[in-house]
Amino acid sequence: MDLATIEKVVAFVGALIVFAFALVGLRGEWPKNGLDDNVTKVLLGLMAFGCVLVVLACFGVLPHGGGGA
Amino acid sequence: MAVSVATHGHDAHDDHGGHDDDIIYQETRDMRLMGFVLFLVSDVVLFSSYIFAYIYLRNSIQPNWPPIVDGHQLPRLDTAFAAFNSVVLFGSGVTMHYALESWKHANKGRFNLFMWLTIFLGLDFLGGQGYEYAHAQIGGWSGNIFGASFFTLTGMHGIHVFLGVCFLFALWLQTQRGVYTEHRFFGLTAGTLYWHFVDVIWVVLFFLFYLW
Amino acid sequence: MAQRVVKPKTNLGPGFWPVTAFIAVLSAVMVYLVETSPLPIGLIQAGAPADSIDALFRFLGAVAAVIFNIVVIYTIYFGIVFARPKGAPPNTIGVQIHDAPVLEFWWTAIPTILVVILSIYSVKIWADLQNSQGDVLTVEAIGYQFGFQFRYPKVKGLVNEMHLPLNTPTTIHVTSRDVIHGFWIPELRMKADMVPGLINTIRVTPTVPGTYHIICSEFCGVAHSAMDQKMVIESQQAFAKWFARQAGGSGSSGGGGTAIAIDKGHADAGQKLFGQKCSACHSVGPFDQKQVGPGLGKIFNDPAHPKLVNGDAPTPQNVAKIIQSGFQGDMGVMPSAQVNQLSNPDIANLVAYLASLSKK
Amino acid sequence: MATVAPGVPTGPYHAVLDHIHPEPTSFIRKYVFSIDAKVIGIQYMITGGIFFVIAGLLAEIIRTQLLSPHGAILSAATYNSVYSMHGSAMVWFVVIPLLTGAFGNFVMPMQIGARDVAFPWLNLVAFWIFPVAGVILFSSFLVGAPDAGWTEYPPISLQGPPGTNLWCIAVFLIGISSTMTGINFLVTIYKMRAPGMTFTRMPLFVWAQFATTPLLFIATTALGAALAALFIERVFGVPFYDPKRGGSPVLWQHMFWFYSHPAVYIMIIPGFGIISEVLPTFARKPIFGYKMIAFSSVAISLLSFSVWAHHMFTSGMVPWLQLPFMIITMVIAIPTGVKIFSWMATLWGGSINWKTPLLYATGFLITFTYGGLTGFFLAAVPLDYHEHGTYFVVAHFHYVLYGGSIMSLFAGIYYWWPKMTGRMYNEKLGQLQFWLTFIGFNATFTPMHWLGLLGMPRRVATYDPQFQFWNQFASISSYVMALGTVLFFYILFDSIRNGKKSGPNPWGARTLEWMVSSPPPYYNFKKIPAVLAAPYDFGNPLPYLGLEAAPGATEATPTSASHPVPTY
Repeated sequence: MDLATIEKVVAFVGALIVFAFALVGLRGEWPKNGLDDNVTKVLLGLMAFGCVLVVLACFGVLPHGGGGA
Repeated sequence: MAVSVATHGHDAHDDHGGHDDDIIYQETRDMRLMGFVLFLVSDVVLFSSYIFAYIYLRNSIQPNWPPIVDGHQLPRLDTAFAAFNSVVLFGSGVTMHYALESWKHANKGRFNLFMWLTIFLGLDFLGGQGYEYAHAQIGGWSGNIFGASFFTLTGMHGIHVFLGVCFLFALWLQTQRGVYTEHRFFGLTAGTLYWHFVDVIWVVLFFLFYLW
Repeated sequence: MAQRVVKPKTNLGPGFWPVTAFIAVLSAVMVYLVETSPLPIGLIQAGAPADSIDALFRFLGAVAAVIFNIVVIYTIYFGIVFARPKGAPPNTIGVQIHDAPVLEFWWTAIPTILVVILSIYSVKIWADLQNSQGDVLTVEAIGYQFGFQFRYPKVKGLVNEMHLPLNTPTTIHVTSRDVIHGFWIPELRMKADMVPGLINTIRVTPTVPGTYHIICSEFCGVAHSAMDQKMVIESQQAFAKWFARQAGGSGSSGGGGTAIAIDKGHADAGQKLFGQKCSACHSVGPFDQKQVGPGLGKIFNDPAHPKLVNGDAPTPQNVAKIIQSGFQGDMGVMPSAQVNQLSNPDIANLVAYLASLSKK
Repeated sequence: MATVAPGVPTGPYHAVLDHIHPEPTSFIRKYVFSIDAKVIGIQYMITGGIFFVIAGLLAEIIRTQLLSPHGAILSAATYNSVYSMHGSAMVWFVVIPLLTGAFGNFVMPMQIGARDVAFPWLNLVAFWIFPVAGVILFSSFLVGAPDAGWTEYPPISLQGPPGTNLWCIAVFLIGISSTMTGINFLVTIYKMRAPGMTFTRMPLFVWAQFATTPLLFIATTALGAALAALFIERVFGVPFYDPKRGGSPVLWQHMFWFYSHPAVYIMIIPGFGIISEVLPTFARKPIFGYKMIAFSSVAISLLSFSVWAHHMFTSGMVPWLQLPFMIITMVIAIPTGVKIFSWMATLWGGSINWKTPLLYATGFLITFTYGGLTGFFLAAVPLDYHEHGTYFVVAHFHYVLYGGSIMSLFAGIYYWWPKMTGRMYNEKLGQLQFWLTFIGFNATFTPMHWLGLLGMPRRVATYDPQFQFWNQFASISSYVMALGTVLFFYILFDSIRNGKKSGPNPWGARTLEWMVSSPPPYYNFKKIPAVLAAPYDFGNPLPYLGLEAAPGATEATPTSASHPVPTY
């Protein structure tokens, strides 16, 4: 197993954990309505989206064509 | 003349000093919060400008990306490592969120744990960026437009992360010195928002430089 | 409140209708003058886009004149009629009216309609320009500090002047070698920025023969104001002749004319010319007293710099050559005599002046 | 616990005075590093005034140079620096700080019934960046001032003299200052209005400042990014704009105009606000179409973000993209036109008191209409092909920036001068000054329209001799304008020395700043008033409750026992 694979495995597992906790945090935040709470909702949501991107990267869905030329 | 003046509930509070103080705190906190969010908005514009520049420069030399410099095709950046490093940063965002939640629930032990986890993950991310900078074979900062965009944007983000780590550390020191209470912790709110903002900027940069 | 209550005037004032009539008549006269003017902006139309652009100018001019008359004349009229009469108490108030929805609706709706009409008309003319015929002749124009050069099909190298044949739809691709320049022929009403690394295109069809100017309209450096070059629109026969000469000859430089009579130069005339044409970039001190270019005060006998910037020996002939053909090198860029509008006797005078400086 | 009079709500700035910062006593804390928005506003005014004089002198040098087609006094290189500095200084160091920093700070908090802005310390920092940046800007003359115009298009600005770096730093700093001011004002207006002052009861100057704030903290940041990239490219050789190394010069133009077109509205919307205050006061009738004027400011502000590329019709972009930019630019004329008609209608039926501020306001109305109409000629893409980069453009933007912004500044200074100093100015001299400025201005800039149409490009040190007559005409007229400006400073000087006391409300105006003494006391209001209506109903009782001993406010109604609180 080369370094890149290890990195991908760690990233994948980490992304799932972070995604889960981000969603739990988001659910806790959802009923609140202050300005800071609303901004946090948006930012936590985007962070969860970032985890999705990481998962996609781990499976090589993105970038298309596997990089390089 | 019709006098239309709204009357409101909280007008029976002129007896105990503490109550008045609370209202003053609440109003100033709301103003500071709004000001801070507007500051974040203007920072978003700062990043957006450079992101626009990156997309513009990239489109100007389509379809070769990364560009060909002196007849030599530049390699793509290391996506696997970046994915790992991204998870580190996103993770720190989540721990920061839980740190603030712990503070709101007056759980000091958990607050300290999550705070230090956040600072540690932030530093880890910065170390990873250093590693990335040392290994990115894209001609350095001033070599070509790819290097220029990459190092400028991620460098600016890195400075934000570094300032964020300092910010969080200062906040932690303040909590140890008892600056914040269970009900008054605007600094922690601001720090959390700032740290989330830094993370979310990275979502965009990660996509632009590694996944596009 | 007040000791003497002056009732506010609520009508339109005594002269409202006469003033309105005056506005109408004045506007009608102005619209008539603008619309019937053959050359509304006072420049001749030397080719195709000019007439449609002038048509747009007339239309906008007419609309603008009407709006301007209405705003200015009514403002002045209201100002005079509703001025507080002398002796009225200072707290006399005006009509307490906040708005008039019908009026506001109309003065929002009418400008909206006007904007729509103007947009449609502008888009139509814009589309005409985009779809206008070109490509019968394709010329490439290249800006540099400080002049224009041109590449014609089938002509080797670059030529230093632009000739266009009559009634020939022509596409001009413009670009630049160094910084951003502008390519503007006012008589054709056409302009494009010459951006390095980018090719912009304009299409024209010249119809009136003559000599016109190509003017740089984007700031490009110290001699930007001198970047003004002649261009010629001529009959197709004359153009064919000129073109054959370019295609046959070396094509590179427009010079090759008569030799410069160096010994006939006058230092006094040269000094005057130097002040007008050269002193923006050159001092009359020693070489090192550099402004944009080197100092020229000791050009013929400077022990520290025994050679000219291009490596030639400092003879009057060689100096004249640099003035004539310009210079481009690590010292910077100097425009040619053609760009600087220097005739051969001018060059001789300049050389004589420089020689007189070096003798001091 | 401090005592709170009945009927006056509490809150941080609504609290009684000793609850917050006590009035400073030392000179330094009172007048130099003050956190009082009024002092900061006057500091902005003085600093901006100094820069106005310098930049104005540069303008006179430009006009003197153009007396002769060969350039009368300067070499081309120096001339290029002079006009570049004139433009940069006037835009960033005169008009923007004066309209936002000076009037915004002095007038706006009082008009919303607040004691200060939301973040007084931020305000202090924002102000002190301004003179520092100004000194940096002008010190570039020592090392070779920037020479590529205020727009500094690369690649020519990449080759520019070392002073261009200082220019980047200076403009970057003033951008930071603007951003701070924008955030500060937005929070102030949103959160600190007096009880009962709903959005539709705000004075129109406040509306104008409100509409300007997003431009200040959003657009300015984009300029900062562009400037930082230019600086990095010049100093570290990092390629962004240099086409030889893969960069794009047009990228700078996009980033620059994404700021600088909204900046045009930063420079005019507060001016609209001033005009909307002056007109009802001197016509002694309500502003006509309050809501339309207020909302059109916001509409202009939002639309201005999507028109930047109309400065770039000739610089090479996808052709079809020109159309949306042209059409949106023309659409901006609609809210602007609505404003102009509303101002005209405000004069109708008034009891007009022809004082200098009103003269300037009507002068503004005329010249700004003219400048707006020539804007149409530039917005229409085909015509822009002819006019871009010529003296027509120079004439157009001086009509909107001098005829618009500076005229409104003059109007505002004359209008609020008694409030700032407590003294009246010499009315006769003021009117003379208006006519000198108005006539000199029009005679200077009208000929430039013809010059541009006939083929005179801008930014030239020498020009075709056929244009000499109108250039000389413009130059000599500009001296008349300069004479007017000298007279203006004499008037202010004379007023401070000999002016008679003005009292709190010499114009009989009705907005809140006139309800306190002149000059206003520290923290403006002893009690925060409650607001019952929009301020422009002349002849009605003043719509304020709880004003303590409102000086000169003969129409004030007694304090109500009810307890008004903000509705935000």
